[in-house]
Amino acid sequence: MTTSPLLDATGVAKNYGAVAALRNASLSVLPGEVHALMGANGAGKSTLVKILTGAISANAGRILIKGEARDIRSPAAARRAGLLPVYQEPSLIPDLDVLSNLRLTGTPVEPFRAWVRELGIPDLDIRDTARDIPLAVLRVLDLARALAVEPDVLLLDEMTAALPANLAEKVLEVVRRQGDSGRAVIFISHRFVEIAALCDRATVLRDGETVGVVDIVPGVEEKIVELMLGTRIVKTHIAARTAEQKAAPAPARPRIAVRDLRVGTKLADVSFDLADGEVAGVVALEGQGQDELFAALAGSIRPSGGTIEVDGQPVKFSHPIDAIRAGIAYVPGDRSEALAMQRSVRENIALPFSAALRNWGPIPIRRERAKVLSAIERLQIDTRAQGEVQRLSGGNQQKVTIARWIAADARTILCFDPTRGIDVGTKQEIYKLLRELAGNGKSVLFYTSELEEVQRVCDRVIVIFGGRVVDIFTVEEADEPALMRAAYGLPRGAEADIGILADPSSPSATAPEPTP
Amino acid sequence: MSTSAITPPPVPLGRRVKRFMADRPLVPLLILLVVLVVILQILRPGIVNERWIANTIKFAIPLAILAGCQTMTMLTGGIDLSVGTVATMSAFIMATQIVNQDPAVAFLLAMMPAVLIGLVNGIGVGVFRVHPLIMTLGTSLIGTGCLQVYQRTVIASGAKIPDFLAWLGTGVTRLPEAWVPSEPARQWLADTGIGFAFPNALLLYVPVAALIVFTLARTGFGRLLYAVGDNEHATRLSGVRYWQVITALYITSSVLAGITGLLYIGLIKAPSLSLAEPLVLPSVAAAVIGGTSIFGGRGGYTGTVVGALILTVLTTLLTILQMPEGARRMLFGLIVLFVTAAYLRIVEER
Amino acid sequence: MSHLLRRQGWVLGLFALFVVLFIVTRLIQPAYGSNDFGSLVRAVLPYAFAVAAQTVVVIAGGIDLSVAAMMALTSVTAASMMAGASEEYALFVVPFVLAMGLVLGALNGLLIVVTRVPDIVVTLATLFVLQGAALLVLDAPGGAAAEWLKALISGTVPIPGLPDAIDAWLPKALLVLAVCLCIVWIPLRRSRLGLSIYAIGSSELAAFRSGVPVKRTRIIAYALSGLFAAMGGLALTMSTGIGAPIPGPYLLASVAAVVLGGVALGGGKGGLLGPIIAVFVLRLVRTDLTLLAIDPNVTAIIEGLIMVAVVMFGAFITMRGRQ
Amino acid sequence: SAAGKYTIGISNTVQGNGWREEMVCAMKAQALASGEVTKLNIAHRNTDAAGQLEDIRNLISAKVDAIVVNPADPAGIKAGLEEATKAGIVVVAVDQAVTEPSAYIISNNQEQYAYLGAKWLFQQMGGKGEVFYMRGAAGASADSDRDKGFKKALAEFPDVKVAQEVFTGWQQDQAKQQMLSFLATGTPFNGVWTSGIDNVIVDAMVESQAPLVPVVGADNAGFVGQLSSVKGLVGAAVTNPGSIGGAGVTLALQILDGKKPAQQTVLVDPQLWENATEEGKAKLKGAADPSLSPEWPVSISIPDWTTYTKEQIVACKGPGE
Ligand SMILES: Nc1ncnc2c1ncn2[C@@H]1O[C@H](COP(=O)(O)OP(=O)(O)OP(=O)(O)O)[C@@H](O)[C@H]1O
Ligand SMILES: Nc1ncnc2c1ncn2[C@@H]1O[C@H](COP(=O)(O)OP(=O)(O)OP(=O)(O)O)[C@@H](O)[C@H]1O
Ligand SMILES: [Mg+2]
Ligand SMILES: [Mg+2]
Repeated sequence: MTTSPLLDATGVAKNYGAVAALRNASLSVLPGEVHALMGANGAGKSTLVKILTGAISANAGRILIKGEARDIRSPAAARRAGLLPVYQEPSLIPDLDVLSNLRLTGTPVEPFRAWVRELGIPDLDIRDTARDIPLAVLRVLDLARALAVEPDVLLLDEMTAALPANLAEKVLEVVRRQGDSGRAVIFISHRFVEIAALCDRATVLRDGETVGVVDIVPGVEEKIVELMLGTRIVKTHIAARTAEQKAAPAPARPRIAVRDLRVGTKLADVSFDLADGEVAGVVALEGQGQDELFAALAGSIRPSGGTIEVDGQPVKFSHPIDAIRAGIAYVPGDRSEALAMQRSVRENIALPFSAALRNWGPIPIRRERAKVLSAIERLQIDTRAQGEVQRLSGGNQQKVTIARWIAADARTILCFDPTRGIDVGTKQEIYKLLRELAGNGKSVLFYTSELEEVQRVCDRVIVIFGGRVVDIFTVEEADEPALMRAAYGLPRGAEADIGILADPSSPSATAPEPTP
Repeated sequence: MSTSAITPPPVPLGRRVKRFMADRPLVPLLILLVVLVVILQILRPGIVNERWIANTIKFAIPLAILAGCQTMTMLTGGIDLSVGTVATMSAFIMATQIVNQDPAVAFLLAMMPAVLIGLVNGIGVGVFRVHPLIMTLGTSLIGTGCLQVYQRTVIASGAKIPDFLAWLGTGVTRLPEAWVPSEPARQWLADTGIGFAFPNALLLYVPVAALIVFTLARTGFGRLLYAVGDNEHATRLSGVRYWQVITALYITSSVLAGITGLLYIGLIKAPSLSLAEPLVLPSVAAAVIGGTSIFGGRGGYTGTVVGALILTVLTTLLTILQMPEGARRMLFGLIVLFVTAAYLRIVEER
Repeated sequence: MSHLLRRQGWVLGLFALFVVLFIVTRLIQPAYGSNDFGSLVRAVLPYAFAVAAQTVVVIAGGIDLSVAAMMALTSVTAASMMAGASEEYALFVVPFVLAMGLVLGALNGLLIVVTRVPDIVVTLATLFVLQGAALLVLDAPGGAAAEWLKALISGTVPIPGLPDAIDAWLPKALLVLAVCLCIVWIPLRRSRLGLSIYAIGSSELAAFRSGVPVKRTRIIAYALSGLFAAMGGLALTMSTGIGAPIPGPYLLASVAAVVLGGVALGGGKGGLLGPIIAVFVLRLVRTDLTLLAIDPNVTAIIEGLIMVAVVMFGAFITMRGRQ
Repeated sequence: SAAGKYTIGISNTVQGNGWREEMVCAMKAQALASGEVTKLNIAHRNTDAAGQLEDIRNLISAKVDAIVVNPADPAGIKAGLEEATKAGIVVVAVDQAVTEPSAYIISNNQEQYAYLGAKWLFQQMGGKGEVFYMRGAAGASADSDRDKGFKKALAEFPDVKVAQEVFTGWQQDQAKQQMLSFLATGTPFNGVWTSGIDNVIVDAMVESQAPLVPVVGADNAGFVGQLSSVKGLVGAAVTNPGSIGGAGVTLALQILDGKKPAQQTVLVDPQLWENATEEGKAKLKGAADPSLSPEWPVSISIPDWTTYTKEQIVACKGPGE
């Protein structure tokens, strides 16, 4: 190719203490292209974006912008160099209104307004405080703010993950046009459909290293997956579950019966059962109400309608302790929500033991140690750095959040994406553990963002879309295409295309409520 | 998952020392304490004797208990500025009620405002989520006002320091010499002037300190304090009710402050309406110097104890120095800042 | 309109409270008039500057315990410089003292940024340092103030064409207060810098990612706090004509008024107007207590109760709002 | 008694200190005893000169007939006092002088207070030796006035040296700790001059079994008691009556009734009660009052100036209460 790259990064490395988030990443982006940055969870995509945009500094590496070596030390420097990111987390200042946020970053207002309209939000009031704006809209505003300054390189980190289909579609359109007008876009997404529809090339990261750059042509998906997973390509037809592991026939009375559960506008009329000895999967795109479902079952939020029955008794949870007393434990997806990072592994695992007022006295050290050790052993937690949980690796941290409830012997565990950002080996251990729990007569509700996990772990799969249960599959029926279609709200068996072309008039596709 | 074949380069001594100290945060503090004492001894040869040590301990104890209140509240990310008022109230009430009341009744009356203020603080912070700084400041204002109204009703009856409190606060007990096994050892101890006497206040303080250390390290309540300060959300998900922990915490803190007041009145022997107020800011400083994070989740009581000793010795040191009062205060501020900054540097180096 | 209500609801509520209190004052003392209002404003002056100093750093997500000590130092510096000096010399003293506040404030910020010691501890240490420095400047109350400085806050603003009856309600002190605060605050509020101060208080990470130079902004916030505190120090010297090295009760009052004024102690929220009105309310409460000849020992209880009750009320409202 | 005809305003800027509490009680008791006062309007809190200006102006707004003020600073409240006089209000400053010429002053002579005590102390020390000089709060005007008196006495005794000078901040705990630290240094000293934080100093010497040296303090009940009861203690209490507040009220009432004093300033000179002579001991015995709070000065009345009884000042009730 004759055109010189707009952005050329090579040999980028970044360590967080003992963790190497990036080892040797490179990325080269040409003018006018939409370049996908792909990789499994934790491969280092976000880290690379943060380095390129000056949000963190790299330990090693060279970055050329338009052929010139630049040392980008701050987000402000990146802006001046023409690099603008939309991070995975919203970066508007929560307590400022939108207008002030624009002024803070020196973004021109009129182009911003134009972009916001173009991106499918016609009635934004720019005097609204960022804190009061729904997440999906915030992401779009972030994008519009970036677009308004016409950057040379736009870096979008999982921009579409939290968007309803209609907004996502608008975003894709806009991004495509950016490429056409000669600017470059770095686009991170886990959705192949989007990549296929949008991108020219893709750089694939694995364990912090660039393992390949491919042109996007029909059928390249297999290759990308191969690159992403590397030798660990255990992906396929596992049948990790043998027949014996499958649950016994459902007992007469369900452990938990959810009927017509409603939570605000997020969840409507959700009904399902969870039986003892069963792992029930929950599959949904981002933000379809699964968070609220789990939070309601865990006693974190109060449902606005419907009933939850535990062992046939109706329950009303006003605090997580009520759920815990009913034997229901919740493992949130975000480890930092569940762990006291500066405390030891032992204290974290033993935390629920001290929760109740009557257990505030002296700790029965021996008994506690025995319980904690057996949980640690069961999950094979690496205890070399057990003094502070924050020194553990991500996978081990995740194990601690689960070990807590193994030690507390909870009868039902609600696992929200427990394998997010952890490696294949640990994932296998967690799958095994969940199956074992089911084998011991416990029940598990398991939300996952990786469809293939469903086959390995679940007995049944509940698919949620737009706050409603759209389908419940048995594990045999739950192949990825079927799940994917259901997750997009398409009826079973229909042959519609998924992704960008999903029906905009479907329930979730309504625009976010206009803000007052 | 490959093991690195390169053997790590030898760690330079400076780093090793730093790491050693980082893993034992008490060591640098103790070193500092010793350094201060040595400086004092150099400035005034002979000052470091039995009597001085006993006095230093006597004055460090009330500070250390109040700093214990701060340590516990700071572990949860709070602060308790009402301890000075609470201590003063219980001291003043004790000294005035003892004139006409049975000692037990006077004691109960003296502890009542402590419990009450602790409860109000706890509810304000734990239930209404008022910022601890404002909450405790407000209750301490109210407490001071109530005390002033109260004192007018008791001027006529006068005040008295109960003998027991005076004994506890100021008394020194000599250990029987027979306890020292050999004559030469006795002689040596007598020559160097150490070891035969200890302040009676230790009889109260050692159990209290042990209780605080034990509570923080080995009880469910202590665990929860750390956990709540580290990540409130996580504790909620583990079934902890925040308001219970916080209310219990502020009541505990207030009760400890009340007990400090009783001890302090025994030490000072002059009831006044601002008796323990001057201890409030130093108690915060002692906890911070002792390595407790003001943002919660990290720290412990042993460091605080050394912090209180450091501040007490520092006060003496500055009193001894012949320099204008202004320069003395400046030096105090600078030393506190320097010590905290250096200590943070050392401890964060891991 | 609804925007205004939602955003400034607290401030409007406070203002309403002030008006009610004012009416109550007139009921207690029917003769309460423009002169007395002038007295109120003059009493408010040092508090208002202390509160402004505190507000800036609290909005930036910090706290400044050295406000009162800074006022004492700047006040004694000004008073000792003006003692025995000519009237014109004061023209030099005023900017000098203001610059001094600015620099010392910046030093506060610098220490926080460099040592990474929590702000509450750093400013506690500088509280002692500044207090000590004040004692070195003057070891007892003393010094003097230029006559024109003293005159600057007494009397009313003669506005030609305005009837005296209205004019009387425009004390010079109010004008001085408004001018000093507005000169700094309004341009600040409208500038990128002002937004940056809100931004670092609201979310340091988001601010950093939005390209805000976090450290520099923090230092500037403390420098502004120092500047306001220096104005407070000057106000003390102007009203008393001397400098006193022992800090007055401005630290706790400033924190209380900041919270009453609707500025969250976590940072990022609120403005300057609320805390200033809160100061007026608190001072007027004191006036009323004096007019009513309430037992002076009860006044401390009342002031504490007001503080706790209002803050709890605020917390209660936000809790209700969240549900 | 008669219903009274005057409203008197009172402004004081130190709260929670025994001396000042006595002063306020003396004002109330005298107002009650005089029968001429309908209402007292008391502004009594911890604040500075600017805060006192606020209080004085509030009292002007309250239309009182007279203001009795214990000034936070002699010069700092000039403007407020001037306004008060202009508004036709009689202004009386007690305890310390003020610079406002229109104000009447009835005051304890702080310089004389220090001079008297220090001179006696140096004589006791035989005109030579080392003195431990325990001052009040750094930066307070009363403290610097007393310092002048102390230095004046010191100049008269060239062989007396200051072993150590400390600021107690008028705080009991701090003073005691300073005394104990000083004792521990083993520095030889022959006398202690304290700025009124006295009984804790004697306590400290007794507790640490240090040889008792002469101590000069104020006439606080606690210290006066010690002077008669502590064996081997030689010392003197210099009077600094808090009842000066009552005298201030009396003066204000006299002026309101048209009986202006000959001079603008009335100085109440301190007396010295020592226990070195039999005569002194008798005086002390007469003054000692164990029923009073140890922080209260025992001189609860000033002859010719106050008319209340002990019960009245201890009850601490003003007119209408
Ligand atoms: N602040 C941090 N401290 C420690 N480790 C970190 C930190 N940030 C990221 N990491 C680690 O670095 C690795 C790369 O993270 P990164 O967020 O770049 O992954 P990603 O490719 O964006 O993953 P995802 O698809 O889940 O967003 C992960 O293993 C993560 O745990
Ligand atoms: N700061 C530290 N201090 C001490 N030990 C540490 C520290 N960081 C990591 N370790 C130890 O090294 C081990 C490996 O950590 P690392 O973060 O590299 O794991 P990882 O390969 O990323 O695993 P995962 O995929 O689970 O995140 C940890 O389990 C821990 O015991
Ligand atoms: Mg990412
Ligand atoms: Mg890892």
